[in-house]
Amino acid sequence: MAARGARGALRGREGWRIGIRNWLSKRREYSRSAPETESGVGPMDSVFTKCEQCGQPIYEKDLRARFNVCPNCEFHYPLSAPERIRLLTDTGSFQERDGGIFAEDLLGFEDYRQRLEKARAKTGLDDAILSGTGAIGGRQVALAALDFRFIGGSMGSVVGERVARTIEFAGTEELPLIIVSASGGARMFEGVYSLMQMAKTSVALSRYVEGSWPYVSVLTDPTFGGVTASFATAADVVLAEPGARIGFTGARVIEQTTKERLPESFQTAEFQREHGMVDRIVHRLSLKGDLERLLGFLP
Amino acid sequence: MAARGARGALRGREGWRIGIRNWLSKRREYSRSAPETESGVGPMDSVFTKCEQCGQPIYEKDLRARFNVCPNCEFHYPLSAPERIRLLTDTGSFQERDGGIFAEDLLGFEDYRQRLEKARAKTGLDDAILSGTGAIGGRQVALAALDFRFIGGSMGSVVGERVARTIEFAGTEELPLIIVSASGGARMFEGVYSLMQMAKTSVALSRYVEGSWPYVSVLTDPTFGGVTASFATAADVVLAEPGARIGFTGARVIEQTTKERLPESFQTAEFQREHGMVDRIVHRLSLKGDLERLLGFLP
Amino acid sequence: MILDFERPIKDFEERIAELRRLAGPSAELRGEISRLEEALDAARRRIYSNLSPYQRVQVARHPERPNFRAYRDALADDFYELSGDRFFGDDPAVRGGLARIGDHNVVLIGHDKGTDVNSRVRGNFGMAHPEGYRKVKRFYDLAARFRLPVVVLVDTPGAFAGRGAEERGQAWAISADLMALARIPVPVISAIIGEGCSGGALAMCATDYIGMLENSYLSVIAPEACASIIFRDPGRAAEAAEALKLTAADMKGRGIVDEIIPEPLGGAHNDPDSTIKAVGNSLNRVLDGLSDTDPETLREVRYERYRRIGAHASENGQAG
Amino acid sequence: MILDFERPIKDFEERIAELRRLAGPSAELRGEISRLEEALDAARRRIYSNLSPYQRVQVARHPERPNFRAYRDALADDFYELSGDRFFGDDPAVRGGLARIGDHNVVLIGHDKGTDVNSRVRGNFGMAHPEGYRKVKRFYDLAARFRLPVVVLVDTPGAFAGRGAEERGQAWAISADLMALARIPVPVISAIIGEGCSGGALAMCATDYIGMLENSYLSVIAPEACASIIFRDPGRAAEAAEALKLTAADMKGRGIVDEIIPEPLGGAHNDPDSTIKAVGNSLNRVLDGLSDTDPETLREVRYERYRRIGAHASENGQAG
Ligand SMILES: [Zn+2]
Ligand SMILES: [Zn+2]
Repeated sequence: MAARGARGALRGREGWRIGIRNWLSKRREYSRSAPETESGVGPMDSVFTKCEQCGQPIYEKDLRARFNVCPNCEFHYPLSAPERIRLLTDTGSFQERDGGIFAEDLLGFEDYRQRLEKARAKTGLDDAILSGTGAIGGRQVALAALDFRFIGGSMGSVVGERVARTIEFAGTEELPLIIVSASGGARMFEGVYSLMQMAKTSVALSRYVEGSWPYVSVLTDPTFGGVTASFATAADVVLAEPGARIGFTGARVIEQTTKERLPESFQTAEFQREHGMVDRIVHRLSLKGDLERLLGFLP
Repeated sequence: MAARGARGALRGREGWRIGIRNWLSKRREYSRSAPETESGVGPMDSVFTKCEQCGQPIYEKDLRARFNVCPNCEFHYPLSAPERIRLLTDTGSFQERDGGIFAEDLLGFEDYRQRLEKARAKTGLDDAILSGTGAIGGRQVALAALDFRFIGGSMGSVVGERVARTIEFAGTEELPLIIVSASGGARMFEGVYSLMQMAKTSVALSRYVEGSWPYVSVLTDPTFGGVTASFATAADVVLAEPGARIGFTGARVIEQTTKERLPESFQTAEFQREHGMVDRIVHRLSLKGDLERLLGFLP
Repeated sequence: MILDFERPIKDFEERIAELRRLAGPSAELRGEISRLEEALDAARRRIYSNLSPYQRVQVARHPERPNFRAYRDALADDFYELSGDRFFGDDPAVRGGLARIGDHNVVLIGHDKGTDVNSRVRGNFGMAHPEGYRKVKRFYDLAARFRLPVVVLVDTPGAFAGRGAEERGQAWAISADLMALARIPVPVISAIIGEGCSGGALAMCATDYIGMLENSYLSVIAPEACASIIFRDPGRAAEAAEALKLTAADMKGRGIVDEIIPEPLGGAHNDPDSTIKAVGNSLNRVLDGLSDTDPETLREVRYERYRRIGAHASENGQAG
Repeated sequence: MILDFERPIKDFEERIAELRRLAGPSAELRGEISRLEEALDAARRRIYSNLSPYQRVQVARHPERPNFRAYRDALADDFYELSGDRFFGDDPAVRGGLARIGDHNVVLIGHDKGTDVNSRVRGNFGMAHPEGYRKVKRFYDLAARFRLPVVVLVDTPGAFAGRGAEERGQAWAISADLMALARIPVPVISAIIGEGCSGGALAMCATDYIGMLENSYLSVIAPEACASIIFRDPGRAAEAAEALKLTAADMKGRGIVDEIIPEPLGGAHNDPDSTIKAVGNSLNRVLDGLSDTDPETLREVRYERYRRIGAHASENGQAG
């Protein structure tokens, strides 16, 4: 029951085809249960909230302390890019790079500007990504994290550009590369510019992998469309968070087009691991430790 | 019905697990309908034979003229290595290489020597392979053809050695490489030496493909086991004859071990094309023309 | 099949045909006819020079529009099709093989939308599964190994959205194509001959040169899907097509594609031969131009080309 | 589980145990006991120094024989398992990942026969599907990319013979592994810890160094299958095992493998720890020895090694 309820919610968060309004509205469900972060979500008015997965009450501070993982059922709620970086990097080691790049509304797409302003105000970010360098267990890495709260983590020109710059920086500085994805896919408001970010990040990556430093991709809920179909899956090692929905086209669209009812497990991280697409399912609170272990083996 | 009858026969010719005695007995069915060749099959005692596929009478000379393809139902009967080379190479252009290499019975395996002598006498070949250089539509190539009549075309040390030498010669002389397979798989009588021919041909091939000359593999009925699992499938282009049975383990063994009834089409060339393993099904009488076309595009 | 905006033209044509029947020797009728013919011609020009983006999308999807098979048969002196991904299957939604185009031996690849109901269904209307993209990857590798240029004819409504496609890693397959395209050491050129929709198109057109037929389109998403998502109303597809700036003119203007290949008046389906010829000339010209470029330069230029594209600006105002 | 030829030893052990219960202080009984213990020891030696090839095959298949998991847990300071072929699935019949063995970061791969009914079934008794060989191919490529040596623990009755395996190209997958092994620019070493049967084993042991446990076997075919084919009688498996010359001693004698790793008296299952330790020492020694060899030398030597093997002679008598 709870599962189905959550599934219903998850469905809404699957893939660019389902759309940004949708994600945003869904996102608000989280903001209820999401903790206060440096990243601009306003302070909580309530002291505790109800887990949409297990229905148990959770104290905001507990959820916060566990980086949005339910203490009761271990459900992984979306995590903002700043919190993700706080989770992964050694304290004080992160230095942002490539800030101050902003999307231009070159297509003049209906209310794109307003959406951008809203998202910037809400998240305190320039766009749906935070990137730079940091240390993970003392090992210097280049890393980027996408932020689902910013227009569904959709990949527009800024996301593409900052991902590409992060990859290039990792290559020239001979650093391991870590990218944490959370994205509905392409950013329709930028039309073909959004599509072309798949090519941009791929050319950058194809040069990086000519070197011998590792690229680890972490897929979180949700990762779909143009992000999955470019840099997020072209990694040496692909990790995923439990229960995360991952795929190219969202389940709802597939059900609409093929009239086929899809199983509960469809496109979960566990499903993708079963199908050989993902190396490991890693609990959020183990992720830093896993990355330290992994990097310990690699150049 | 005819199909099932033929299938029964085909079943008997599938893969090393089913065995050599079996192939030999089956082979005799062909020798009835197989034409006289330079390769040592004795003269026909009957003027015509009955097609095991369509049941129609066929004149030996017609069958001979069509390289063992039934004029009535187009069923492809096994073709000896010498006939295969006559089919593919420009008249008078073939020059055998690496003759005079003979199998040694290093394991002292029960009646291996006798089997070898029988096979040599019957086929006039040193072993289950004929290899050398020739011209195909004026284009010089290195080529090898396996001969199913020789202990089921099984890959022993001589087959492995001559395949490896042909590959190496193609590499040093910068020639395209064509290998026509017809084999039940490994030659058990040579034990681990037979197994190791898979590694031998693979190392040779892995060096050849560092160059930029094409390797075309032609799979004929039957091709199984160690041959399919090494050089025969590691080609730039894989062609197969209609109806040829191709796979790793023969259908009969699979039915015995898994107790599952397999479809008629299982492991046919058409099945392998459907499953993405083979590029094209090519009628025997079009094979030379196809190779000429194909080589025309390639370095 | 007649598109709505083609209706007035069809009416004209029918009236002229009718008059012809009546005409006979009568002089003034013949005058009437020629006047109508001029009007028809004017109408054609007016309508086709003012097609809306969504109307162009409809032309791009026109069932009689020449497709991969027509180009292959007309432009390739010989075509030796290869098939299979060597992992799971062969996807008829994309086809490819060795071909001779003009003086060039190439690897020719394209989406196959088919020509009749059977072949359309068999080709899944040009929507490929992972097997298809993995077959394409095999073709890219083959071209690299034998130093053969790659020519791609793009015509797809997008990668297929289905259960099997997701189970077998649709996103992984497309990503692998993009990675292969990025480093392939030979010229890779494409022509968008109809629909160029989503990652399913990009996996086959992120190339060194992109030609685009006048009425074809390139988009991150189908206008209908965009409308139902953004406007919550599939009926507003025309607006979405407008907003997405997906026409050949937009692409050329924004420096995404290199050339607009003009179509005959009335669209490619009104004169397939001249359209195919125009595309052929473009491909041959580009192949001639690129054939001597060394691999490193090709990769370098390709890198810069796709690295550059973006709609963003840095704080200091200069483009990122 | 007790193998037939182990029976007399078991009887001895039981009698000794029984006597111990009766014994108490009595001197002559203690004398009897120690005599029996000597006899037991002698019997052990006699039986285990004269194991027939087929008896060794049975020891190699012993359910309590230490398997991949035991070696992994004992020899790897840390093991980070990776999974998936990126095409179709993840095959639990073969496992692999990043591991630290001694001073070496390596890619560790092995057949997983499992430890109980569930894990044995899940690992399909060590018989891999194409997904498994393609996962292994991914590991080979990963090792090449990061210049990590590869350590393989071989223990398989062969590649799986089944419908799905054939449908997804079992032969193609094995062939791709052999091709990858041939050119991998890092040291690749293997230890045959149990069964090394058919192409399914070779795809993972055509390496720069092959160690082989005393009672493990390497064969082109399982003795039972060989017997039913050649002798038309599966019951003659023992003869087939004899004829196939599949023991570690045969392999060492014929220069196919580099080292016989001795097992404790009674076989590996009688003392897993010392067996695993012995294998570990061998692997570490070999890794130390190869770690500085440059890629070209590795490939050259590997080429010569496998290019050489064969049971044939040229007319002029010299080996081919
Ligand atoms: Zn909960
Ligand atoms: Zn017939």
